[in-house]
Amino acid sequence: MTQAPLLSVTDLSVTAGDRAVVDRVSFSLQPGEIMALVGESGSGKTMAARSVLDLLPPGVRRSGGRIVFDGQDLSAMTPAQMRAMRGPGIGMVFQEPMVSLNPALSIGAQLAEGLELHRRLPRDEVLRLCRQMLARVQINDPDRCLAAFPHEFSGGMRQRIMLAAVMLLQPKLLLADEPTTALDTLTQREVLDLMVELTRDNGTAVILITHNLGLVGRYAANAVVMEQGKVVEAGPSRDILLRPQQPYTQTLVGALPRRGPARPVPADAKPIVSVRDLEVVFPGRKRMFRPSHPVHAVKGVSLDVRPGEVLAVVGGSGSGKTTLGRAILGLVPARAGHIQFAGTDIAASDRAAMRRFRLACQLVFQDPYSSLDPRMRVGPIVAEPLRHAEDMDRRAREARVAEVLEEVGLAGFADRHPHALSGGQRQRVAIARALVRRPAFVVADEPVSALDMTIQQQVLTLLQRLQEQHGFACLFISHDLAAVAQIADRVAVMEQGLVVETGTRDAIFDNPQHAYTRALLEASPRIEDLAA
Amino acid sequence: MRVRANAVIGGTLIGLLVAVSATATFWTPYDPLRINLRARLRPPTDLFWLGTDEFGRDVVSRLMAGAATSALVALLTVAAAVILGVVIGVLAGFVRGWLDRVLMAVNDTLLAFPGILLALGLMAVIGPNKWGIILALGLAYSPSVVRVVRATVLSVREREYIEASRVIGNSEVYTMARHVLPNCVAPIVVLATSMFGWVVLAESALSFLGLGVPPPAPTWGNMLSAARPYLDQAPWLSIAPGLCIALTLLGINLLGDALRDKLDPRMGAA
Amino acid sequence: MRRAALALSLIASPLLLPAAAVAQEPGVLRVALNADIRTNDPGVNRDGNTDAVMMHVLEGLVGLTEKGDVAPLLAEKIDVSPDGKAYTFVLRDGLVFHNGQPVTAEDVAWTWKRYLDPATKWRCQSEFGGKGQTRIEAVEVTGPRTVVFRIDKPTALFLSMTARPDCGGSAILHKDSVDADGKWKGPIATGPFKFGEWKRGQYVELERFAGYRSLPGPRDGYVGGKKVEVERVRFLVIPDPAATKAALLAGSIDVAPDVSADDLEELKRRGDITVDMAPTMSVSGFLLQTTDPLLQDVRIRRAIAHAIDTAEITAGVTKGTGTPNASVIPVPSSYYSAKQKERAKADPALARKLLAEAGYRGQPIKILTNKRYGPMFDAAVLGQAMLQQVGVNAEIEVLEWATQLDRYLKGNYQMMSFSYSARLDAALNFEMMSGPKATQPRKVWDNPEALKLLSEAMVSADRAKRQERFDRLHGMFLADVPMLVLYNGVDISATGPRVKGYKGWAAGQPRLWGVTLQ
Amino acid sequence: MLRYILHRLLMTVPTALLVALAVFVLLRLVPGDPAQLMLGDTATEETLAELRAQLGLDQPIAMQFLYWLGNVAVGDLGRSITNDLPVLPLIFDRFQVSASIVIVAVVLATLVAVPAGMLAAWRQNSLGDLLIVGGATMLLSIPSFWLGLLMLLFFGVKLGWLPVVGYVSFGEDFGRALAYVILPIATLTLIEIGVITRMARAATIEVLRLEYITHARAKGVPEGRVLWRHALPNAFAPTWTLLGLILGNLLGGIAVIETVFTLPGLGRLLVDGIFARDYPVVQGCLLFVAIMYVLVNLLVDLLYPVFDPRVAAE
Repeated sequence: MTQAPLLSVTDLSVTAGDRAVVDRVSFSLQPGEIMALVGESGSGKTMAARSVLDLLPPGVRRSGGRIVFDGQDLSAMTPAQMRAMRGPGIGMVFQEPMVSLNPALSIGAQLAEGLELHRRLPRDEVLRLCRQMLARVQINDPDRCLAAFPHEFSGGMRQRIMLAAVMLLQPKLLLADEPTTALDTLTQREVLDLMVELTRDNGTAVILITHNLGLVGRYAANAVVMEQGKVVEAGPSRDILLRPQQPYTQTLVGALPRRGPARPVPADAKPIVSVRDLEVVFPGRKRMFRPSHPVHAVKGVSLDVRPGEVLAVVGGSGSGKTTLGRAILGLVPARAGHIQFAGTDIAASDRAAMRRFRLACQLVFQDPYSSLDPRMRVGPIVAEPLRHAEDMDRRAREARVAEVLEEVGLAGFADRHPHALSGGQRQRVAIARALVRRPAFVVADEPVSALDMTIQQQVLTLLQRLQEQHGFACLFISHDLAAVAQIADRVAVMEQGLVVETGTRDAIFDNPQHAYTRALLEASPRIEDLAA
Repeated sequence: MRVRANAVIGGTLIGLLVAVSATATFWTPYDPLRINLRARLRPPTDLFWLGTDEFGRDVVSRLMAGAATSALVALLTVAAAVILGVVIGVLAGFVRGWLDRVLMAVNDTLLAFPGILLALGLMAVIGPNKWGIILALGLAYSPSVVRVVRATVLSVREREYIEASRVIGNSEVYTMARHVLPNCVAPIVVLATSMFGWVVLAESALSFLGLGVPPPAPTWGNMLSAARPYLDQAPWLSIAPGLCIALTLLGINLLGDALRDKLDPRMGAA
Repeated sequence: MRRAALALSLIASPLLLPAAAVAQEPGVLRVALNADIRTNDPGVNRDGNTDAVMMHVLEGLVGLTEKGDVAPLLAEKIDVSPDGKAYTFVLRDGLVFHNGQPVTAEDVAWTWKRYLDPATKWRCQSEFGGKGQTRIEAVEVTGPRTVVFRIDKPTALFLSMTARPDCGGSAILHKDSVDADGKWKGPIATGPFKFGEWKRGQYVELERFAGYRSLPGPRDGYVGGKKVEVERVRFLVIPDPAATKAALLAGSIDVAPDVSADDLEELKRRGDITVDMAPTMSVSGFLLQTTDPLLQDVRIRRAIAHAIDTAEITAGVTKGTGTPNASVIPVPSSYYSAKQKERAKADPALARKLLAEAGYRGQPIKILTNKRYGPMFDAAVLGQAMLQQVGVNAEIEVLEWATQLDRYLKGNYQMMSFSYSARLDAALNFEMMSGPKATQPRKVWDNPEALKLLSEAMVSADRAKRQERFDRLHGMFLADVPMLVLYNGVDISATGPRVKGYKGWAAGQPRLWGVTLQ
Repeated sequence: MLRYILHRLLMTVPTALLVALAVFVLLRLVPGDPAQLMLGDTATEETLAELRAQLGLDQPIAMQFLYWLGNVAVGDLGRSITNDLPVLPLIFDRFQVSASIVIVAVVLATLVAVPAGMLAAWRQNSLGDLLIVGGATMLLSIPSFWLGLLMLLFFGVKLGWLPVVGYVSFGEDFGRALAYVILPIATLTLIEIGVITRMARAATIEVLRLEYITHARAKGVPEGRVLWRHALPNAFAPTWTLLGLILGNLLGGIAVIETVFTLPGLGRLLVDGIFARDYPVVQGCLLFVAIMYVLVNLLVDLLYPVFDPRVAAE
């Protein structure tokens, strides 16, 4: 390593108000190297990376340290010099594909802008380069794409376009800030592979900012782990993942879901919930003078959930897994099919049976921020389902609420408002609310996907523990195969509204039959692979 | 920073308004209705701080009494508009379907309807007094409340905690009352705040056209309209109530901004 | 705030810059009009503004003098037959219409035939068609310049009726004023001005009529000398009084024929504005509903009369320009005798005594008024204060004008601040407010004896006999107190620095002949 | 597209009908009628009845409504009672006055307010932001008629720079017409600047927080271009909706401003019509205003995709 580093950051500090969000961080990067900047939310990884481009949000400023890029001291640059550096020197890809492209400008205008600004090429040369780059990122019809607007593309496509826009300028350094977090597993894989190819072709170095250790193992040679603004550990990714030295890194690695031993499930147990040929069709927006375009979300799905087991439904976005869960609970009307609960048919027409079923079922939502009424305190939120428990008096209810809060580790939080809680705590409240009536069946819809790694593990473990303790059956909907591996007894794989494969966890993971299942497993990064 | 400055200045101005209104209900320097033709159009002196009007009535006393009337009219109007708007907006947003369409058609009709005619018609039915104005302006402003409430209901009802309430087994009505309505409060409060300002303005504009709270009971609006002929001769007569309206509106606007910033922190200091 | 401070400093500044000349066209006299005219068809769909403009264009056989009496205008001579049923008019020689055609007896007959045809919708058709005072049975042409009007019964009011400005002065028109189908085209009349350009909602222009043959002598009401000194008159529609004043001060108009008494002081002070005041024949006061449960007691009505200080209220409302007058006969009238000057004394003690006698116990009395007409409103405010001082629980209810008028016509009020427009004869002044309430709820005074006296005054042509009836009527009126007359209006006109010779008069309407521009 | 427009236009029919019915009923509820007003204190029972018959007011109200509706259906809004002019041309005439003032004022206000709002948002919480927001809030807090009066007093009376009353149409004499409308336009512009600045600022703040702005900056786009090319189109979309609302409301007549400056606009026509109980005029005006309101908002919606391509006109 005698070569001069492309980027070296020394003692970088960033403050928001009087709070240090990045505290004397140092790292360096060789040309062409892919380095991962790892940390959970609030660790300061994004701020550290953005300081390099001097693109900190208002109110946040760099308070110390040196950043030398390509032999130049960035902290000494004038705004105009800095602008000249952005783009051709350092490019950046953002997390949220829905808002990182300007909705009001055509793709062509946004692609061409950087070239026009920095390279001053003739118009047709710019167009040629754009077309070429779009083809390179596997956009089918580059000409049409140039005239189109961002909203016409899916998230994965937008992220490719984004990548194209940045790579057009052939930067020496690419900052990729959680570029695939919002995408599903398969798309994530495609986009990242593309990014790696492109940067390798151009000799571009990459700082991959991520919270996903799996990605670190697969794509980055080196990694820097940050916690609360400080670097806690840095070095080759392999070492960090397989032999973490620092307690925090160890926790982080330890938080990765792991497949435990399979639980014995009586194969002949009578299912508690039985779904047959369920179909869900969304009518699509009705328009006058025009036929609507119905969306066929669930196409004849049959499933059995047995008492006390966790059945995971996995699939990419748009596979219909969430709709399936909602339809089983009767929140979304089914067009056809039957649902049996404890042996009796639940028809939407039989309101009494429907109600009995409702009272015995619960749902845990994905987004802990929108699933709790912001105006209610934790106690009342958790107590609310007991409104319908006619056999309990006030004291019994209070005792139950206290008990459940204790179970989820939130004893003493009853008087808080949701906004005073962290994401993990909120999800615990949501779990407490779901379990307070001691339901026989719980649908958990991506209950951990919005949480940080360590929190994910805590919540997952909690759910697992409670499930074992109370023995409720659970339909666990997730796109995260690692989490599924940890919690599920059986797995159903969904693709485009159909269940393509069902089986025990180990059967699915070790011996997948369907091509889609295999692709999913292949795309989902696991640390175990690194060790092998 | 700004939130606090807004809140402090706005709060002070509105606090002043409330204090003056409250004081005026039991004390004013002179009787605001007391006529003294020998002291017509006196310029401000230490006896009459802001001079006297065309009937020799003390302007300070009338401004104070006017503050009380204006504030009361504005408050009741906002209350009327909010109550009406919330009932209709929640109904339209939650029930949807044909009822929504009918209600929105009526709502659009009201939106396209000039407040003046509404005021005139209602005053003819109710009688020319402040209740007529309150009802007319309340009716004129309720459509905007309906729109905000309906939009909020439509957005709140898509949140997951509404679904959670259904999963729990709560009825639709209960869900609406317990979870939807309370979450509409913030935008309604913000709207109601700015509406208070609009009503003060609308009442004075109506007075200006001769349809506001009928004199001799003073409001800032009818004082301003009565002062028009003396704009040149007795400028204090139009400047004082005009300034009162402007300051009240400023206070309301600042307070509204502070409130909005508090409820929607993205707008405020980062 | 900043803005207000700026304005404050400006207004307080003693340095008043002279108004710059804004588009002052030479030879054009600009006059404010508070609303557009309705039509230019004489006496059809008109209002005060319409009359104000049209009386510059129109002339009838007779017209009004400065004092409200009748005098010949197009007629040279008028003979009345002894039975009072035939009026012979002889036209002046050499009169021409605006189109240059001579005025003949045939034109008079044609004009009147048109007026009397109900299809014309002439406002005064019913007055001469039998429903009113009299009926015209024939209009006969007896010579090139001689016309005889035959009416069914004698009346003292025939000539004054024909002179009424709201009847368009019964102006004589040329046949070409209408098209072949009898549809109105525009006035071809004989007045000193021709009707010019009319921009609806903006302005009406009149042009000097070069062929006009003026009567000799000085200006006298709508008769007398009418010498036009300007090329054109432009009536600008400015609905707002404050704007009118501003326009006058800024030099955007030359004549404001009707300014508020409030502005008097300010306008006088300026020096470049000429202010003229003329008492008018309108009658303002409080109407008291004699059928109201409370006010039907004459003692309460008298108490009100004694509680209200007519002189002070007049001074307050007219800002010292008006004359207090408790009679329905206006001060400028030739029938305004010494007897008519009598009025109830302001005597709060007496008022209290009368109230006590009547057993008044603080029941509210509502005074209806409006904001459209400032003086009515001011009178109500002042009246309320005076009534409260003697212990009457008086309240004010401000109505929109149309609503108040509706209440007046239905007799639905306790007390109302009201104003009657000018009437052309003293008898008509009494007639406007007297009558049976059962059939005509708008009437204020329902006293059979008074009605009898009045009908005698309507027919008689004997001046002394009429005066005696009027004086007796006034006495009864003061005793009954169906209305508390306060004052007669004052027409205050203001003219800019360019204008010379403008003069207001009892009719309260502008006259723009004899006015010069510098 | 055409179908969408047709659909929207068809949707206005029930609203217009409802407005018409409401106006009709309300007007007849208000005491006083045009016959009384025209005759005033000289009215007698006979003359009143005669005039009412002439005006068709002696018919039952339902008949009057149906008759009027029938005429409206064939494009005849009747004739004004006060000056016997056909209502439709009268409305168009007056509307031109209101529209020319309102549109110019709104355009001017937008030209000033949008850059000001964006500038304030760009340097949020700076002194400039404070001044701009403070100024806008103050403008927002001033009653329009009061501002109008003060302007009238200052520029018209004290300085004598501009005529205080009257109106000349632009077709007639451009220069003079301009002199007459400067003050009302200035008043209206100042008032609207307050509203639009605040809206533009809020919208820009929203937009500037989004990642595509950071993306643009990360490409090395200069700040001016970031604001002009990247933020403006997005920030203008909500402002555009607001403009539609303002325009829709104002076109209904700026009665108060028209009263202060004595402009023969639609608002004054309506107010005068109401006071004079000129039924055909009031009914016509309101119908016109309701339709205008819908049309303006339709136009705004149709043009919306220009600023926000996500909302393609369907």
